[in-house]
Amino acid sequence: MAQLLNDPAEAVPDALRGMAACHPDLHVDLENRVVRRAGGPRPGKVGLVSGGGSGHEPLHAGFVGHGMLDAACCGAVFTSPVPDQVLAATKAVDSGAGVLHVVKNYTGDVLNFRMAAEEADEEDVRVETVLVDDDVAVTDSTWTAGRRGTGATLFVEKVVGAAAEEGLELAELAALGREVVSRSRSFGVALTACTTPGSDRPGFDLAAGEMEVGIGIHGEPGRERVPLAPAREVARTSVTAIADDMPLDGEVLLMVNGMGGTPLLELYVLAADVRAAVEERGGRVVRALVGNYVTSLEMQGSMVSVCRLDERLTRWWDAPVQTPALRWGR
Amino acid sequence: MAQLLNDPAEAVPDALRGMAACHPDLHVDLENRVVRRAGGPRPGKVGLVSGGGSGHEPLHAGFVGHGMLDAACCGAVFTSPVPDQVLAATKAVDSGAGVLHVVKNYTGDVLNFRMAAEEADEEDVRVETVLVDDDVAVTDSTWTAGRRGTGATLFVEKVVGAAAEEGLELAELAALGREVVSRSRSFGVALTACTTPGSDRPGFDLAAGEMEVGIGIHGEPGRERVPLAPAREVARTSVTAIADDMPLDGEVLLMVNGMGGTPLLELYVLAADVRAAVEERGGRVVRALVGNYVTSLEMQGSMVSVCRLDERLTRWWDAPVQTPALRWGR
Amino acid sequence: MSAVGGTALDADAARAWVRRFAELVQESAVELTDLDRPIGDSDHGVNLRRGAVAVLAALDGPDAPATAADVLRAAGTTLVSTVGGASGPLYGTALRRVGKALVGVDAAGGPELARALRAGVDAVVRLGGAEVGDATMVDALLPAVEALEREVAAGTALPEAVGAAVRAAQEGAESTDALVARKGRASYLGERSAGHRDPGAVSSVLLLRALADALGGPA
Amino acid sequence: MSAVGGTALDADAARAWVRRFAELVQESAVELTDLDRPIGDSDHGVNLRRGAVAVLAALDGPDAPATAADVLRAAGTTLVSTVGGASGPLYGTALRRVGKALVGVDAAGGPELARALRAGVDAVVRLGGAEVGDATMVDALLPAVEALEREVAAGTALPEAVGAAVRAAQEGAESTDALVARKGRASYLGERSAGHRDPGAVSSVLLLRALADALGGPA
Ligand SMILES: Nc1ncnc2c1ncn2[C@@H]1O[C@H](COP(=O)(O)OP(=O)(O)O)[C@@H](O)[C@H]1O
Ligand SMILES: Nc1ncnc2c1ncn2[C@@H]1O[C@H](COP(=O)(O)OP(=O)(O)O)[C@@H](O)[C@H]1O
Ligand SMILES: [Mg+2]
Ligand SMILES: [Mg+2]
Ligand SMILES: [Mg+2]
Ligand SMILES: [Mg+2]
Repeated sequence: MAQLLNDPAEAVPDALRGMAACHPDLHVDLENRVVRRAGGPRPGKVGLVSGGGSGHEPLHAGFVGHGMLDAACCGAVFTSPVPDQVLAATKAVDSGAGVLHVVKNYTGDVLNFRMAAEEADEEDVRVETVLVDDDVAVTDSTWTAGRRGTGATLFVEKVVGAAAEEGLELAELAALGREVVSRSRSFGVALTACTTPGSDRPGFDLAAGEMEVGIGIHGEPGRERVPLAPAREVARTSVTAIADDMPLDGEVLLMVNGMGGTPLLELYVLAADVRAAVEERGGRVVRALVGNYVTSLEMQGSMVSVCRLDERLTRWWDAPVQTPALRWGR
Repeated sequence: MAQLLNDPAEAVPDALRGMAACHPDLHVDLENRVVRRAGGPRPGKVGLVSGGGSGHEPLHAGFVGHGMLDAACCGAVFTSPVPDQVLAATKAVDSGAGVLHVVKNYTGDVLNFRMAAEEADEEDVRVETVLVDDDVAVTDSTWTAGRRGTGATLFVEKVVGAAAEEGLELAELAALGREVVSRSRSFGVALTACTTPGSDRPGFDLAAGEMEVGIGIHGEPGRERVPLAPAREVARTSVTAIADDMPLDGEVLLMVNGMGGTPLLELYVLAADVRAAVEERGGRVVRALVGNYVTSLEMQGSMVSVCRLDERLTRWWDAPVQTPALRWGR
Repeated sequence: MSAVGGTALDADAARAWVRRFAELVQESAVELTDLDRPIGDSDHGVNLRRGAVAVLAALDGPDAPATAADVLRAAGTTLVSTVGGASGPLYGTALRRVGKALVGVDAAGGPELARALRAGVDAVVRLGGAEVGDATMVDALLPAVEALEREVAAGTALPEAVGAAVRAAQEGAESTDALVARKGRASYLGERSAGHRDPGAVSSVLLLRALADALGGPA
Repeated sequence: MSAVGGTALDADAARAWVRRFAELVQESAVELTDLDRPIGDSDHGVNLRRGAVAVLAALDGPDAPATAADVLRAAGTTLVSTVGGASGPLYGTALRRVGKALVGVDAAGGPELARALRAGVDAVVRLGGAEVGDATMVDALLPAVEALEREVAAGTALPEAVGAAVRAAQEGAESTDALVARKGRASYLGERSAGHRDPGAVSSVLLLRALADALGGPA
């Protein structure tokens, strides 16, 4: 629970000040807690807005920039942003071509983004929404809140972001985003819990030698507590859960994501085993990303995310991106 | 001490297998534990070799690629590589233009690289060495082991790497590397300790509400144990220690580096305060890097590194780089 | 000052309701967050407290709302704008709908109040899609409004009728202990969500209790 | 089998010395790592154990070295190639130098052995630049070789002379308790390094003890 903060209640605005201090390419609207590209909306380009609770950094603000998001709305830690923030971001990035909301499937995110979209509609900004619900740990059903949006959010933001730069229209981008979602699955485990700033204890207590499997990205416990397993088994459990839900044949993009506090050394150990497990299932890993990208504060653990690529998706994945956390091609 | 590994004794080779599995741009020599660019040496270009103990990821293997290192030698966790590894890397990347060793100033690293350099010399490979000793927590003196090489290693590898792509010669690159070292300083703090794979306990025990200041990057305790301070004070302590050693006027490159387990949210909070502290001292932060780049496994904490730029250094810092962990411009 | 002895919800009583809710939320914030820890993300109390502080500020000042309808709409809008998460839009919209149903009503008696509360609870159900038994705030809110309707139809005096609603809410909240959640974050836990009380159901009891306190006489 | 009663270091005794050192290192690996924890990076025992395993392997097999000089040079080379850190090059080079000094010597008596050990310790000093009092392995090694030289000059029998060297090494290691380190990782701690025994000094005692054991009779 050792945290490098000033006032825990001000962690989010303080961090946004840090982003402003270190990324001249970004414009940080401290009042609305919205991070945008410094340049403003490019005429004719659909605006891409995402956001959610803070504590998942670099998601989302770290993905604002050329080839990815136009704006990110930063809620309190693990709490979706409010409609006012989303509306402000939406209006700021609309060039007239409309705005796509990329929303992780949580009741709070869904409701707050939906209210903002309705208000935007009243102000004549066209909005479409892509819901990300890639987490196979949760059994899907129309009677429940459905699956959580987790690692695949990065895939959607990257691919749709690249397509938006190419000039695709709002409806096309929404369809593309939904296609990425339908081709993506994730599964996570926690080796330690995390503590929300201002809280006096972690979200759960794990004894030495235990782990939580089937976790989300909000420091919540998972579907099950089991004995700590070697990386090889974590890989097998994760890939099996994914493959049981979506066949893994063909070319895939693989993300071996750390939950925030897991060192890269361990993530690479896991990555070797995950790749082997994916290939055992018939998948061919043609693109891979290893690192802490979609996180739960200082939690140790991993999330395996897979996206089944096709030629278009691969091209958009490879397209130039220039954000604080993901950058290549320019 | 929850670790995502298989056999702790095999953590380094297992992680190297993961790098091989995820980075087709890299060639991983598992026998020598050397990571190289897949393409092999470019005729006429000086080879750039670094390395050290593992556990600092992405340093060094994550910095192999265009615009940075040609090869990285991966020792056991927190243990310098042996001469055989360094020699293998050195010979593999020599195109005839000679090889520059970037060595962090630890007795082990210095001795092992020196023995390799002597052997390389016997095999007619020209080698020059740049020693990085940027850590101001250690009082420098000819009677001691001197200062540790820490965050500035990244600066040296990036700047010299860019200059090497431009065709500078071995002696010029060595001089440039030494210049970067002379213009760089670092200072770190730990909020938690870390545990070497295979060990049954962390390097030190911190009670809640304590921190170690003046740490290195090997999980060792620092110069002093003090009560946990807010980010603002950590920033002030770090920048004061640096500024007391090197005037901070003019344009500077700033790295606010996490020790591995510190979430980005906290690093950005710190970054705002560090930037303010640097500017109070008359420095102008014109380039900034925030993230976990030079780490001690899962340790929570921060390291502030500063490099005083000039027009050449800025240009080489901005030059294209394409490595797993640092990538821009291509 | 509030209406005499709680015979109706006028502007003062609406203000007292909202204020009391804000007070209760602040008092219970740690408890609400603790309830959210094992089955959620440890923020329900933090979220509502942030809203409570903002609501209290919105009730004062030069543009303070003047009618019961405006008080409740302002409170709802403030919650929407400050709470975030699932509970912000749900409680915020609920209060806005309650306020909307009271437009033109100077002092809402039993039937008007029951109708207004029903409008609020319907909004929660419509937005969130939860039914009774899903282990959400609906498990407290729906029985509460049903009890209020029943008592008002039976001619029970307002304070007593609202008292019945509070008890129904409380029982509803308790009923979530045994449930496997089907909505909200707790649903992610599957079977593991059973054995825990839903934090939103508990804060909903506070909303009803605040109303009872406001109508019990001058705050 | 070793030379009779430890009157000289021949190939068998050299093998016994190296083997015994490897054994002692493996037995003490945890202790050595624990000593390295408060003032270093918790790996001294891990490093030396890795080397010990490799050295034992190098002593066997078809290309096993045949002379005392070759045994020690092979052991040194193996340590350099497998240990890493500060201790790998230091111990490795030291043993290589000891071996080099014994080239052409079939069975080293006191003077030859003292000269060879001196060459090894000189290499450590030259490579590492440490002096007695810096809180390193030199604090054990230098007094040990001085004691050996003294005793050999005084005509003491070899096993006893080496016994004196062991005692000197042990005292030297103990002397590091009080010292503020000036070399090695412990030096980074400044004043905080005082109050801890240097792990390399302790492993140096093992090196001397292994020699004494090898010369005390057949291993
Ligand atoms: N679909 C839904 N319908 C009704 N109430 C819900 C729904 N989803 C969540 N809730 C309520 O919201 C509460 C959680 O609120 P809060 O913790 O503030 O938001 P979040 O879940 O976004 O962190 C739950 O305890 C539950 O009562
Ligand atoms: N400059 C030096 N001269 C002599 N011995 C040294 C020197 N530096 C370190 N040592 C010895 O090496 C030991 C540490 O070895 P080890 O832990 O294996 O390597 P590292 O310090 O690289 O982790 C120290 O205890 C000390 O005795
Ligand atoms: Mg929340
Ligand atoms: Mg070491
Ligand atoms: Mg919650
Ligand atoms: Mg050590």
